[in-house]
Parts: sequence; C-alpha cells; structure tokens
Amino acid sequence: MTATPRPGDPAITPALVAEHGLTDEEYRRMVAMLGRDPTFTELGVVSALWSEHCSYKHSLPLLRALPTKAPWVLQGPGENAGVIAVGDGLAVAFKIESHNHPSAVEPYQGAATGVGGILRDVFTMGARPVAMLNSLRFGSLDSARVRYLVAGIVKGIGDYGNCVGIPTVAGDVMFDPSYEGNPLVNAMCVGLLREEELTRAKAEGVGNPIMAVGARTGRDGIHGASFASEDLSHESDAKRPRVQVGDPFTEKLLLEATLELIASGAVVAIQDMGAAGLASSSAEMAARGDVGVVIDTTKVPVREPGMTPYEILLSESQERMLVVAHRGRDDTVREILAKWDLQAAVIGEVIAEPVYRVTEGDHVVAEFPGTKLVTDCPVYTPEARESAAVAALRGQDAHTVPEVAEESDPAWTLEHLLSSPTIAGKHWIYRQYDSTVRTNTVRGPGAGDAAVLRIRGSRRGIAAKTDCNSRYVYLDPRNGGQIAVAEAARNVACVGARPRAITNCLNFGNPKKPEVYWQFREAVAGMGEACAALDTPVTGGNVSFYNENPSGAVFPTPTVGMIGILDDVERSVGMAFAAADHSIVLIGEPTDELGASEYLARIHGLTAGAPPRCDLAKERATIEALLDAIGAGRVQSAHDCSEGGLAVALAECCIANRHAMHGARVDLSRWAGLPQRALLFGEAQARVIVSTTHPGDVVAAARRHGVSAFHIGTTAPAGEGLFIAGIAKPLAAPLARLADAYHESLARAMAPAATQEQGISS
Amino acid sequence: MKVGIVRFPGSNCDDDAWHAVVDHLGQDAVMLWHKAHDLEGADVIILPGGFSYGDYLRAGAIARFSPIMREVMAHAKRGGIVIGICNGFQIACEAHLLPGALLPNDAGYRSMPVTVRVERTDTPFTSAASAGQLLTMPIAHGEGRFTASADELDRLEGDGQVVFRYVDSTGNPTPASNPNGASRNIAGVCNGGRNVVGLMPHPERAMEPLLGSTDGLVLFESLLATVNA
Amino acid sequence: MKYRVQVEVLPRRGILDPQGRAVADALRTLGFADVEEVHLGRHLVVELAAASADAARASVTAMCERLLANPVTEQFVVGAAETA
Amino acid sequence: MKYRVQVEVLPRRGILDPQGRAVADALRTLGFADVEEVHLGRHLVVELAAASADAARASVTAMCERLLANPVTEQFVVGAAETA
Ligand SMILES: Nc1ncnc2c1ncn2[C@@H]1O[C@H](COP(=O)(O)OP(=O)(O)O)[C@@H](O)[C@H]1O
Ligand SMILES: [Mg+2]
Repeated sequence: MTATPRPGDPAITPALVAEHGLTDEEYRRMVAMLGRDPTFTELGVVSALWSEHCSYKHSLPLLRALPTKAPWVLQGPGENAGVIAVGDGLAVAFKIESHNHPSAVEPYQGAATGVGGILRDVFTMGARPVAMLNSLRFGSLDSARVRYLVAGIVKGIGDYGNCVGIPTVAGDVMFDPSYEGNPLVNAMCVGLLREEELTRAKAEGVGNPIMAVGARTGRDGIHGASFASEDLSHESDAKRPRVQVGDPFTEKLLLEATLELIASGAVVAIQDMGAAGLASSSAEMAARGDVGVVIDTTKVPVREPGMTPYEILLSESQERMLVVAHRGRDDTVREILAKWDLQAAVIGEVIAEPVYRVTEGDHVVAEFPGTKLVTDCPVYTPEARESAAVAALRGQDAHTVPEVAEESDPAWTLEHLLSSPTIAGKHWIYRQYDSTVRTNTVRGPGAGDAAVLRIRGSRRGIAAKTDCNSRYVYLDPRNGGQIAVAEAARNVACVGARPRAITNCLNFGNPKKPEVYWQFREAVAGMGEACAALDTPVTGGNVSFYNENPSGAVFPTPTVGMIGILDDVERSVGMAFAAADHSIVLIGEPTDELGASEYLARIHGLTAGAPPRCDLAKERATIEALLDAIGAGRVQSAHDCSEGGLAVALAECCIANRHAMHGARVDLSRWAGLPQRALLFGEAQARVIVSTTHPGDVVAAARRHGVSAFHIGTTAPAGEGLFIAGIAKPLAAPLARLADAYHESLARAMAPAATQEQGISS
Repeated sequence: MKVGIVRFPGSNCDDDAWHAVVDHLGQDAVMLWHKAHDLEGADVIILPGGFSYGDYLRAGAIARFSPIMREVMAHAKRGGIVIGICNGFQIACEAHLLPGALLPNDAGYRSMPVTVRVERTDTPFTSAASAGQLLTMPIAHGEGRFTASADELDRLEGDGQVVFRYVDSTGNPTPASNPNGASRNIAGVCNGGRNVVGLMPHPERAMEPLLGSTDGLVLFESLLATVNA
Repeated sequence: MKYRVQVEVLPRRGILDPQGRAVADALRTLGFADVEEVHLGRHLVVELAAASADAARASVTAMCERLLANPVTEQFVVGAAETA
Repeated sequence: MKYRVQVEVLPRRGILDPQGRAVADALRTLGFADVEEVHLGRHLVVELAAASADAARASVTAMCERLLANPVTEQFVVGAAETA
C-alpha cells in the first residue's frame, strides 16, 4: 500500500516544508526514506518526530557517552522513566522533564501540564508516583513580568500535584537576569513499584490491539514539540492557541486506572501521549518492539468534530495514554477505564508487515517503511567553540574586586546574601505545595538538604534532590557539569542516603550557535565524569534547547535530579542544628576560591572568575565519610556549603528551623591566612557542616576516607546568635535578623505580584 | 470498630486514612466506592481528603451527590459517626451534614503545620482529648476558610459546635495563627447531634514520630473509645 | 430547541470576599486608582435542550438551587435563555 | 460618578474546559438529562469612579486586558456600566 493525499490536503510546497521546521536536507532525507513525495499528514508526522524535542538530533551522540549502567539499574535511558532497585524487591522509577517554553507563554497551564506529563511518564512504568520535585530558574524579581511568571508557575505546579495527591517535597530555585523572558521549569517525579510490576513501552505481539485511553483528543497543542524546539520570540505570542490546559482530576483517575490496568495483566505496553501525541507515542512504541503498526484515526475518540488525521496524530491534548493490550483483553481495558469514568477505544493493531501505517477509514494517509520514522532521523554534530567573552570573564581575578564600604562588617554581607532570592528560604514557594499527602514524607522542603521519604513496609527510605549551579556551568561548563552532579550527590548524602542514580534535564540555548554547542558538549562531558566517579549512572532525562530570548541564551543549565537510598530511614538527619552544645565539625576545607560566587553576583553584580575546583575523588570520599558517620548515628545534623559559602551555610544551620533556632560559636583562626571574603563566602566544594555529640568519631570517619575534618565550634542557645571569630573583624549577628533576611525575603520580593487570576474560581 | 472510608473520584487521602485506622489503631477498615449503596456495616464513616471531582465548581459540591452519600446521610441521621477531613469536611458542609461553608482561603493554598486547640471533648472525635489541648497537625488546602453568617456563628459558639480553633503556640486564637481567614479561627465543627465532625487539618498525617507529629492519634483513639463505650 | 442560558453566582452581601478585595488591590497597584470594590464570583453558560425559553430558564434555576450555587454563601442570577 | 460594571470571563472556545465538563456531567447525573454543555468561568463586578459610563467601560476593558482575563486561554465580555 502507499499513502495518498486526502481531499483538501494542502500541496507540499517549499514554503510549507519550511513552516514545518524541516531543512531542505531533511526534506530530501524524508523523500528518500519514502521513495516518493510525502502526503501532508506524513509531512506533519515527520516534522514532529524529527523535531529536536522528539529526536534529540543535536544531542544523541553526546548523551550516548554518559554512564548508564550499574548493578542496581533496572531500566536505563530509552524508556518513559529510569528505574533502579532499592532492595526488598522494591524499585524506584524517576524522571525529570522540562516545560520551559509553554511556561514562558502561559505560566500556569505550562507548568501544570509539565507536572502532568512527568507524572504519566512515571506511572506508565507501573510505578505509583510518591513524590514530585521542581527545579526553577527565573530572571530578576525586580521585573513585574518575572513576578507574574513566578506566581503563575508555582501555582500551576502546586495546583496540579496537590489535586492528584502527590507530595512535592524538594527542588531548587535560582534567579539570574539570563533567564529573563525564558524561565526554566523542570519537573521531576519519583515513583515506587515492585520489581515485577515494571512495565515498558514496547509494542509486541502481532494482532494485539492498540488502544487510546483517557481523555479525548482535541485540537490543543498541535506542534507543541516543534514549538519547544524554537527560540522564544514575539512570534511565540502568536502561537498561543497551542497552549494546553491541564486537567489534574482526569489525571488522577488515569493514574489509578493505569495502575489497575497493569495489575490486571491485560496490557503489553503503555506509553504517555506526550510531545507530538499519538504520532510519536505510536511510532516509538513500534520502534522499540521493532514491529509494524496500523492506526485508524477515525477510531480515535475526539473532542471536536471534523478533526483531520494530521490534527489527530499531532494533538497534544493532555491526560491520554496509548496502550497495547493482549489480544482479546480489550474488554478488560475498557472495563477498568469505565470504572474510573474514562474511556478506551481500539484504534489500531500490531501487524506483521514492517510498516508504520495510518489510515482514515480505508484511506491510507501515511505510511513509513519499517521503523525508519524513528531510526532514520538525522543526527547533527554542530560546530563547537568557546565564547572568547566568557573565557575572559572566567579569567578575571575575583580578589581584585574592591570591597564596598558596608562589607567592613561581615554581618552586613551575610545578611545581604541570606536575602538574595537564590539563597533565601523558599517557603513562599513550597507553602503552596502539599508536601505531606500520602504520609511518607520524613523530610519535606526546607527540612533537609534533600527530601526523605519512607517506604512503607521497609526500613529503607528514598532521598531526592534537584540541583544545578548554572553560573558555574556558564563560566566553566565542564567543571560546572561535574559540580551539578557532585552537589546533588552531596545533598542526598547529607540526609544520610547513598546517591544511586540521576536523571538530568539539559536546558541550553540554540545548539546551532557554536558557543552554545560547546557549552553543551563540555557540560555533558563533565556530568558524565562525575556520574562515573560517584557511581551514579544516568537513567534518563530530557534535553531542552533553544532556551533563548531576544537578549541571548540562558545560562547553560544541566539540572540534575538525584536519587539516593537510605538503608535505615530512621537514621536520616536534617540540616538545622538540633540542640545547643553540640560540636560543629567542618568536613572538607576552605580555600581562597571566590570566583563565580553568589557573593560576587549579589554584592558586586558580577558574573566572573573561575568556579571552584571540583575534585571528584574528594567528593566521593566526603560522601563516604558522611555516610559512615550518619550510619553510625554520630551525626545530629548535616548541611553542605553551596551558594554563599561557609558563613551562609552556618547561618542556615542556625535558622533553618524557624521554630527551634540555635546559635553557634565558631572559630576560623586556623585559616587566618586566607582572604577573609573567600573564607566566609567562597564556594569551595566538597564541604559539609555537621553538628554532633561525638566530634572525635566524625573526624575519625573523615580521616578513614582521607578527608580532612575540623572541630570548628559549638552550637548555642538561640539568644547567643551566630558568632564567628578568628577573622579580622569577628562576625556577630543576632538570629532574628538573619532569620528575617532568610525566611521573609522571597515573600517580600513577591509581594507586588499582580494577583494571578487564573484558577481562582476553582 | 469498623471504619468505612469513602473513595470518591479524586480522593487522595483515602489511603492515609486507611493506614491511620489499620496500621496505627489496629482496627478494621473498608474502602467504600462512591458508586456503592452499602456501608458494609461500618460503625464510623470517614470522608477523606483530596480533590473529589477535582473540586471543580466548589470543593465538595459534586461529591455530595454520589450514591454512597445517601447512605452516609442516613447513617448520620441515625446518629452514626461521620468524620470529614479537609475535602471530607467540605463535602459534609455541602451535604448539610455540617453547618457553614468552606470558601477559598484568603491568601491562597497553604501547606504547613498548624496548631489547633480542642474546644470540645463531647464529640466522638475528641472524647479522649482534654479541653484546651493543643494539637499540631499539617494542613494542605486552598478552600478552608470556614464561613457562616454572624448569627449562625453565634449560635454555633453558643451550642458548643466549634470543636477546633487555630491558635498560636501559647493557645491563643490570633490572626497570625489563622492560616486561611476562617471566621473566628474555626478549624473544625460538629453538627447539632454531635455525631458528625469536620476539620481542615489532617490528623491522619500526624500519627507517628517519624513523620514529625503524633498529635492526631488522640483523635482516632477517641473514635475507638466512643464506639467501644 | 437548544438554548443557552447565562448564570452569575456571586458571594452574598455580608460574606467576606477577600478574593475580590485582592483583585481590587492588584488593580490599584497596576494603576487603576479609581477602583473602589471588586466582587468575584462564577459565570456559567449552560447549553441545554428545552421545550421553550421559559422551560430552559426554569430548568437552569433548578440547577442553581441544587448544585451551581451554595445557598449558604452565594446568590445567583439566571439570565435570559437565548436560542443557541 | 460611581459606576458598576459586570465582566464575564470564560475559557476560549476550543480550549479544554475540564471544569465545565465536570459540571455538565454532574448535572446530567442529577437528572438534568437535557444539559448539553457547560462552560465555567468567572464573573466580576467592578465598582469604580469614572467621568462617564463610556470611560468606566473603557477602563474595565483595560483591566481585563491587563489582569482580569488571561488572553491566552480566556475571552471576556464587559457589560454595560450602570451608575452605582
Ligand atoms: N522549588 C522548590 N520546591 C520545593 N522545595 C524547594 C524548592 N526550592 C528549594 N526547595 C527546598 O529548600 C531547601 C533548600 O534548597 P537549596 O537552596 O537548593 O539547598 P542546597 O543549596 O543545599 O542545594 C531544600 O530542602 C529544597 O528541597
Ligand atoms: Mg545543600
């Protein structure tokens, strides 16, 4: 059979091809693959599947070099989500995904549907979602537009997860002018399953019915995948009708129905209809199983009359799944869906003939040989070159930056850093997220360096955190890529969990720009090196290119979503000092490094200098030492040094738990030789502040792993404040002031937000 | 004691209520499907939290018409115990099992621990608590602003139907301790017959030290004491 | 016949309307200084088959009483029934 | 002068309206079998000072464009300005 145009199809002209985002070369490739001119439907399908978003055409070769294997990895990249074994026959499925472009245009729905999509990726694996995380990047809060985006995006994330009933337990947020106009919204979902429930999205079995399940298909979001593959510009405004609306209620029903479906044994494979909808989900499922499929678009339940095959194939209507059922079990599928007031319709079949065929009734409207639609996609390795301007910024010596007058009092600098939106407590955000539903949250947002969830019926626990200091990546992508992984691992280790695997979300600018592709190549390489060194393979992820706005690319942001496992969840520790008169031990050592710091950005408005060095062997040893000490029950709290350095980390330990603050007396005279700014606010890596009743044991644990550790002070009653001696001018700060700066700044900065109207009526 | 937990489409604290009753109280529980017409012999009905029907239109408005609700209302009328938690409280108000209404919070969705004061111990959900006892439990809701006309509020106070009030750590009902703008800091009420109790905080999330609070236990223990009395 | 009926549901007088107040504040912040008060409610459009316009309105009024408005806190106005 | 202006904000046609659909389903379950579709949006009443009815309407239209409606997903209708 061969596909022929339908009556009313537009003629395939060079202009139409260009409008579909295909280059001349790609069009020729498509014609060669087909051996004839494409139909309009075929053009649409190829345009979507060969979009950056679906095809990874600019990233695949580099991603292939990432480490993906370990004995505990049950499912690496290539499926809807990665899966690792936890022990006791249990496994964790997890994945992160971006929804940057939709959120820039329509913050509330864009963020909400991002959460919906990543949830489906996890529950299609047979896992029950147990936690959500979110990693957000915004421009400066001085801008009303940015405040509008923050308000809408946070509300969108919250409303969706809250309604479905999945706790949002952790995340990270950073503000920098480079994200002006192009916020980053990365959502991560973590699910729990029994190993034998693991389900894949691989079509198999000739004669098995293919079913559309869940919501009906409407005209929303057509070409969303290619939209995500373009620069944001004013033209994007014109594309607004592409916005999809989330329906978390239907998602909740779909979640329950899907898990029941998997338990019933009636299904062979399931995949979310995400980007490029039915076209990509059906083509990818067929390619994974190396089978042929036929789909009849007239059988797809639609929301509006008169939809064409083109529209039905490419619609990105939310809350839909594609299911391959066992032959003769389609009634079971329908019954389970009906119980949840959802529908399921047989729309096609797995066939022996090696083709991907779409019909409209009897009329073949698209037909591709074998699995070429997926496997024949072009792959590019663009030119890579470092930007000379960025190299020059990196070369600047941070120590030559003159101090401002107020800095003569280090308490002023500390307060100023604590109130920086990037450092300040994120309570304004996560108070909008239900973090305790499902009653597994041992440590929610703000309580520890990573979230901790218990697993019912097991002693074990799951830790999770997202991280990426993109300023480091901007100034030195290789080093920054390493640090993103190392910091996430450290955060997970701080709560007592062994880092096990990551998912990543690579947010970059236009890869066709040599300096962007260079950033990408280096950052991915750095990530890979860190994953190998820390034994945390990559089990999946997402690439989001074209994060640009009229003034240039965003900071390169390879966000890491780290999963760690605790053998005994009762042993987890928080970040806040737990009592007065505990010893404070610093694992790791200060250095003279000051480059790329939040200090330079916040106090001096500078993005410059070399980021701190990342020594992966030392990172690993630090993690091992920490896990030893926590595992032995010798640690009362642990918090790593990140943005703002040692002084900020100490302050956070004092004030993080606002209802039970503790003071601290610290002596840093051992490092009197270091420049004071670097000692207090430099961001040297591989450092953790621990409070302990057994300082000798903690120091010994560090020594065993070849890491330095120092007893630097003692915790105190809150009234004593934070006191740091052993520096030129001692730092003395009452906790009330520090706490106000840390806990209230974000709310204050958001106060003039225009009320985000949408959703109010619900 | 046998507890029936109603599962509406969109309920998401049904499992949590189950664990509270079965794992932490060691009692029998049964999940009741919203389309069912039978309470399966449950002594106590829990309307759990969540977003029944997405809370579209108004929280609880659509769920109250579920077939099972006819049985729940009959159970309440017979004097049977019904506990509404969060969305369950909203459903109970919409079903007129409880007075008042729960409107959108004055300042948006709030997820955080709150402290409430037990105002009455003559209800099946508070009989094991002491009057004035302070309980810290999580809230997580966008529509929990308890509202009724001034006359109705006076009547509720007079009849002792205000069961829980948001308070600060010293037990005072201050504006700052009111997370949603509820009239008179009301966090939970009961009906005139005192057999139906609704509250916005989640006692089922405060049942074990590992999760930070055990203050919800006393409320579930009250049920057990009442049913076994 | 097919009819379209508009319904507005607004907070009863005397019921605090903090959302309306928040919108009024936001409008003033945006420079609409002359805004005095805002009330925020729901607007519904119901499309239904009915024998006559009167029957359509009567049916929608019944819907309001049963489901669309909460008598404790809300009042409603049913608009005219237009043929759809 | 003081004016009162009514505003209805509804989901754009073609944009999914899950709330409207849920309400329509619920109404049918309640026995209103003739309900075909429901759209659910917001109703606002804006009270403001303005020089004339036209000025009041113009001002409220500007409010809709800037804040009260989301142009991406919603359409709005500004009613007549009545003196309040
Ligand atoms: N968007 C968010 N959602 C939920 N929790 C968040 C979010 N951003 C930050 N948090 C929480 O706030 C705390 C501090 O986070 P962060 O500043 O990223 O710590 P660190 O510097 O150790 O990486 C963590 O508990 C984190 O999970
Ligand atoms: Mg940390």
